[in-house]
Amino acid sequence: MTSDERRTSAPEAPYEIPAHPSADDPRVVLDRELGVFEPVPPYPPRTEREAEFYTLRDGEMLLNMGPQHPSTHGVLRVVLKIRGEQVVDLDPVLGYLHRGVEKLCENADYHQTIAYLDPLEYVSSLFCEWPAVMAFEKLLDVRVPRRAEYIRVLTGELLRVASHALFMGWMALDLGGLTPILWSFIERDEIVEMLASITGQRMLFNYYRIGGVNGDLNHEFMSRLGDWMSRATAQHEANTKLLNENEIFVRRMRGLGVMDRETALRMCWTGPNLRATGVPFDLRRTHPYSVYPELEFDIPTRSEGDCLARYLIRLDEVKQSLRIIDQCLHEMPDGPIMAKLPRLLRPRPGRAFAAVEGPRGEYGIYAISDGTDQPFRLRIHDPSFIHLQSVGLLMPGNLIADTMAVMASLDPIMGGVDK
Amino acid sequence: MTAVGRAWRRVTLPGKVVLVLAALAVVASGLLAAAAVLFGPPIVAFLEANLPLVRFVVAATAVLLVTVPTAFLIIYMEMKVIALMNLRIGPDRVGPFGTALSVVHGLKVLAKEDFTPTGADPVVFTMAPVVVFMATVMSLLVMPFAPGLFGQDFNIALLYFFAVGGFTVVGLLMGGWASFNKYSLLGGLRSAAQIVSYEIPLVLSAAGVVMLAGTMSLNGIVERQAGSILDWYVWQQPLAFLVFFIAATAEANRTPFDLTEADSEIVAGFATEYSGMRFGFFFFAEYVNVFVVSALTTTLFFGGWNAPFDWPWPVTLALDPGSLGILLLVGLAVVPVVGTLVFAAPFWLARSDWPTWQALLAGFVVFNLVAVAAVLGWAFVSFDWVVGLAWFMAKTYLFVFVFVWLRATLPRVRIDQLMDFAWKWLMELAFLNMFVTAGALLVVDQLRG
Amino acid sequence: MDHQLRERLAARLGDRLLGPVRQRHDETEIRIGPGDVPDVLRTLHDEPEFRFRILADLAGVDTGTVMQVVYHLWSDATPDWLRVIVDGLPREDPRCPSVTFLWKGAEWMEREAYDMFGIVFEGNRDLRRIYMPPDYTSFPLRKDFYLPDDAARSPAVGIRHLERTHAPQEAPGGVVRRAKVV
Amino acid sequence: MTKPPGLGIVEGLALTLRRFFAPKATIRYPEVPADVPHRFRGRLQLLYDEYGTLKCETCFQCAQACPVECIDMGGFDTRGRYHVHWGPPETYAERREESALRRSGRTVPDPAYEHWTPIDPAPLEAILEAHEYDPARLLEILEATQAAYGYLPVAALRRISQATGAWYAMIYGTASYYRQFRFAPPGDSAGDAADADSSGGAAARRPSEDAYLAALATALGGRGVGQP
Repeated sequence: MTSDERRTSAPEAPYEIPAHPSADDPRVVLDRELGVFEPVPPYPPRTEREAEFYTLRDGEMLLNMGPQHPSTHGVLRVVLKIRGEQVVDLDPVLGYLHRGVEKLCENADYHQTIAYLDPLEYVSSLFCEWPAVMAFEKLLDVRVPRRAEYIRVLTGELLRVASHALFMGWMALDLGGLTPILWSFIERDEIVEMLASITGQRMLFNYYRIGGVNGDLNHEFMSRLGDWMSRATAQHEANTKLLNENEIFVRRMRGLGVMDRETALRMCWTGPNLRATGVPFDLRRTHPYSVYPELEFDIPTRSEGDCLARYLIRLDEVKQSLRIIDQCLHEMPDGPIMAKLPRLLRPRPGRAFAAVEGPRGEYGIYAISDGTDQPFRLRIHDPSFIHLQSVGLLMPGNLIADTMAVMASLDPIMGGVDK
Repeated sequence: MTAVGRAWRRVTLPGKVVLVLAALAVVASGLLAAAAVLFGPPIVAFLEANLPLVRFVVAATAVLLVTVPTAFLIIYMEMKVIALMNLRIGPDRVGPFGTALSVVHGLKVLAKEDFTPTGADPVVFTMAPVVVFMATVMSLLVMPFAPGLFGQDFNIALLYFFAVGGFTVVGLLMGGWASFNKYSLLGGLRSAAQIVSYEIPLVLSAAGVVMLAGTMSLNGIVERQAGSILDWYVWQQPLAFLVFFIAATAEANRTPFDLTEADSEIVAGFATEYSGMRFGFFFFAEYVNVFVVSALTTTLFFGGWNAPFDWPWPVTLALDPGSLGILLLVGLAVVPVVGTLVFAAPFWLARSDWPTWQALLAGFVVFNLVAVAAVLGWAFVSFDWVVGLAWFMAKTYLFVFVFVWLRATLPRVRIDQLMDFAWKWLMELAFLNMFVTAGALLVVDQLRG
Repeated sequence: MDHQLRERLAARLGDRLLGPVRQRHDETEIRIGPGDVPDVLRTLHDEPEFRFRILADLAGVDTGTVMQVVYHLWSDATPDWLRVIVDGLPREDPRCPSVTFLWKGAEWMEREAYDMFGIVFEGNRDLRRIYMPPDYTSFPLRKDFYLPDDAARSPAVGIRHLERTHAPQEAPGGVVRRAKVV
Repeated sequence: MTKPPGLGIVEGLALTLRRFFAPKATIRYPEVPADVPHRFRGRLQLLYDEYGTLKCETCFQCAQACPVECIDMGGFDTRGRYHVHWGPPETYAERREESALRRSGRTVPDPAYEHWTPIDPAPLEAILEAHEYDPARLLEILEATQAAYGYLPVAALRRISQATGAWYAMIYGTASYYRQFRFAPPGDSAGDAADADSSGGAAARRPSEDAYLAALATALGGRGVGQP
């Protein structure tokens, strides 16, 4: 009986689930006497690194942190090898949020793809749409109207402010501070409501279109934006004053998880994390896209490379983003917001890569077209994935509590890590 | 089937229970009355002969009973204050301004499943919350709430306080060990290290106060601070107060020293595997501990039940209800009716759209409020312990507020910084304070001759 | 388009390039064989005329006929992205040298490419599955792994088709989408 | 210029104390309606026309486009013969009761599978092979299938959808659009598209209904519903 016959003729026997999976499943290691779950994998180690990690020396123990842990920023599981309170080594285990977006995008047409990319980076979802539409525009040889570019920059920078505000709150929450996260959410909520008045959604905007944006600026958005701009700087500084000079906070963050410039480049870091080590790499300047060459802003850098630098540099970036928003509002040209495009997009066969500078680093999309209306391959490059990898490098020798601080300072979003 | 039987069958199950209980209560009270009549004099004689025992039993019961509303109040306060500082509203649905929310939380905890994880040591696992709770409650026993209102007055009350308070760490360690969970173990060990470290500066900073007062009885310490606000020990021992307050924060496992249950690091520390009422005990103990620590701070440094200025008490109102005789009964019958009518009149006149019963209801409510306020005011000026209790509670809840405020503001310290701080700073400061105090006392004694 | 870069690449790498250097928009594309990966990338990374210090992306590609590994590099010496395509890995046994000796951060990206395409990166110290469970046997982003995306296509309604169809040999041969790209 | 130690903490405390009295950001939702932007499109609703009938034609366009496959829709086709369904039924079925059965170790009855009569797959496989499983040649495949079986069995349609990768709803739509296709054996008058509405009675019933009626008849002791 071939598999094809089976599909058309008769149903198979139902899938059998053992009565007591925890006891009988060979994948779960049970100490019979105690009934303990051990995080050690039940199969022989596949690589040398795995064998080394799961071999315990004297005085060491494995601590399974996640996937349901209050401060792993989603469903991340980190196996910590600890000696007392000290972390000897760690092994992040991913895949709890893996949805196979790349495969889904290969089965969706070019417009639908954007909706799939949104929930990858649920904190700053416009930055996942942006490289995708840029890559598709390259495939289609489309010129985006200038007004649309300005709107993209405006919304993108707004969302960058929101994302950094939320980062502050998370950072504090992972260090045990309860208040900043709520203040951050208030700040983010204002921005998100503002964006909802032009995009129609609060979280997964699905706003950028191939060749432009979905909707034009409207009165509601402008009034909300003006209202917010008038007090954004003061509000932001008031919020940051709670932690910036707090001795407990600063003493915990300074000198923790130090990354030097050369290693950061070798770890493929980008974004604020790389700039905190002293490399002024910002795609908005180093590989200019959209209308950023016409705008005036600085690239803040810091040389320490520790968690405090990674925290403070984001605060500096917020100020630069506010500058950019101001300029966008003043220089916003009139005109169309969408290029003229057919409904059904069939780009010529070819390849395109586009990357933008998001709040966490470089978001890249590599798209291959085979001439049909669906992308043949869509590769998503997410900075959270890259940065999370370095936790294993930064952590050894520090304490358990520092795991949270280091991980929060790298600012990973699990939706992006797990794709 | 008799009429009684038919009636009985119609009653619902709760109704049957109430009826049975009511009958039992009648029978029991009759038996008690009979016993009092028959054996009254010997029982009274026995109780009189063992008055300290009676006092202890009553005090212990009272303290146990008092912890529950205290914990509820502090939990509500924590929810509300942190919410307000977070720019939220906080609890506002259950009860007026959400005040009943913590009670509902308590009921929820009671109703939850109470399980023991596989691999845990059931006996130790069950005992741990009891030990923690009892240690906290027992330390309340020596607290002087007001003049004459305390459980026991030892001459070594402060020592007893620290000794019993130190039991907490045993309970936390038991819970951490018996839970059979790595997070719990880490939490238990952290609590052991932390509490043992911070006990030392705590005791050493209190030593200065003991030297000044010359007694370890908490009542005695409070009485030495009688007078005005300038007589409180905080002015003579500011450093000791600072050290004491910081160490007490750590002792009560409060932010920024709440490492034992650091939720962003080790999930919930020793309480990870606890649920239901066992968790509830831990929770109660934590909040009662906050109260205890605040109360001790008040007692040692802020004059306990002493008023901050020279309060003209006791003010004796020449009011003896007994002298009214039968008029008292008449007054009790008449005053509520008259009061309700008097207070209802303005509503009835001003609000012509209200029906009369509504105005009467409003009048009744207002009358009750006024009556309660009047009785409390009378008690306040007539009994010195009511005044003392009011001042004591005001000061204590001020410190509770400070604890909550700290929690809303500060992030958590790291375990090595915590230890550094205890051993490298607080200990030295406490010793310094002790030596300076001792030296100053010697000098003063010399000067006085 | 940086024409100068094209000349420099052609001059320096010469015979190791498979085909000409292509350019479109702000991208320059070269193709090399799997054997030349360490050499070429080390040249691009180290030599002062290239200075491609930043690895912007590492992707696996299944064209339906061959496997490819695609690197995107950034340098301050050129305004272009450089795309290095390692072409012609056989679909049965794709193997490619690892670049973790240059960019340690490529480790997880290579793990991902292994997980999704089965491309074995020789020299990667930790080449495990990263997203899929360790007992998973197929490679989801390959073109012969088809997506059971609708009920009508499911083998038997009511049975967990997701667990039955993931093995690539079970997929019907007709649905492999082959690339018209080269 | 460094600040004295502890001043940062004091500043933070002052800030929280000020915010303690500041106006609050919470919206008391059920009492105070949320301020929803004019363009907000987070609301799903089906539209009705001016006569009050549902505008939805069960065309499955929305279900096809739904990226997270949350739209699950089913209904009878315009002639009221076949139940057309879109959505991951295995997922939903599992959520309903089958998983409970599986967990308890009992066999799972599979009513979803009884919707169509089994066919001999060999001729269909030959047809699909001859047409290279190409969804673009769907019409030819359908014609050949009709020639082989005499009509278009549902099992064949499902198999075509599965093998070619074309959506079932699309195949069904194609087949129902062209007049030459029939969905029931030639003898069955219900399958004839021309007089579908005039036919009725037992012949119009689906096979599963027949089975049900037969079972019912047995249960009633020989006298079934609709049978003399």
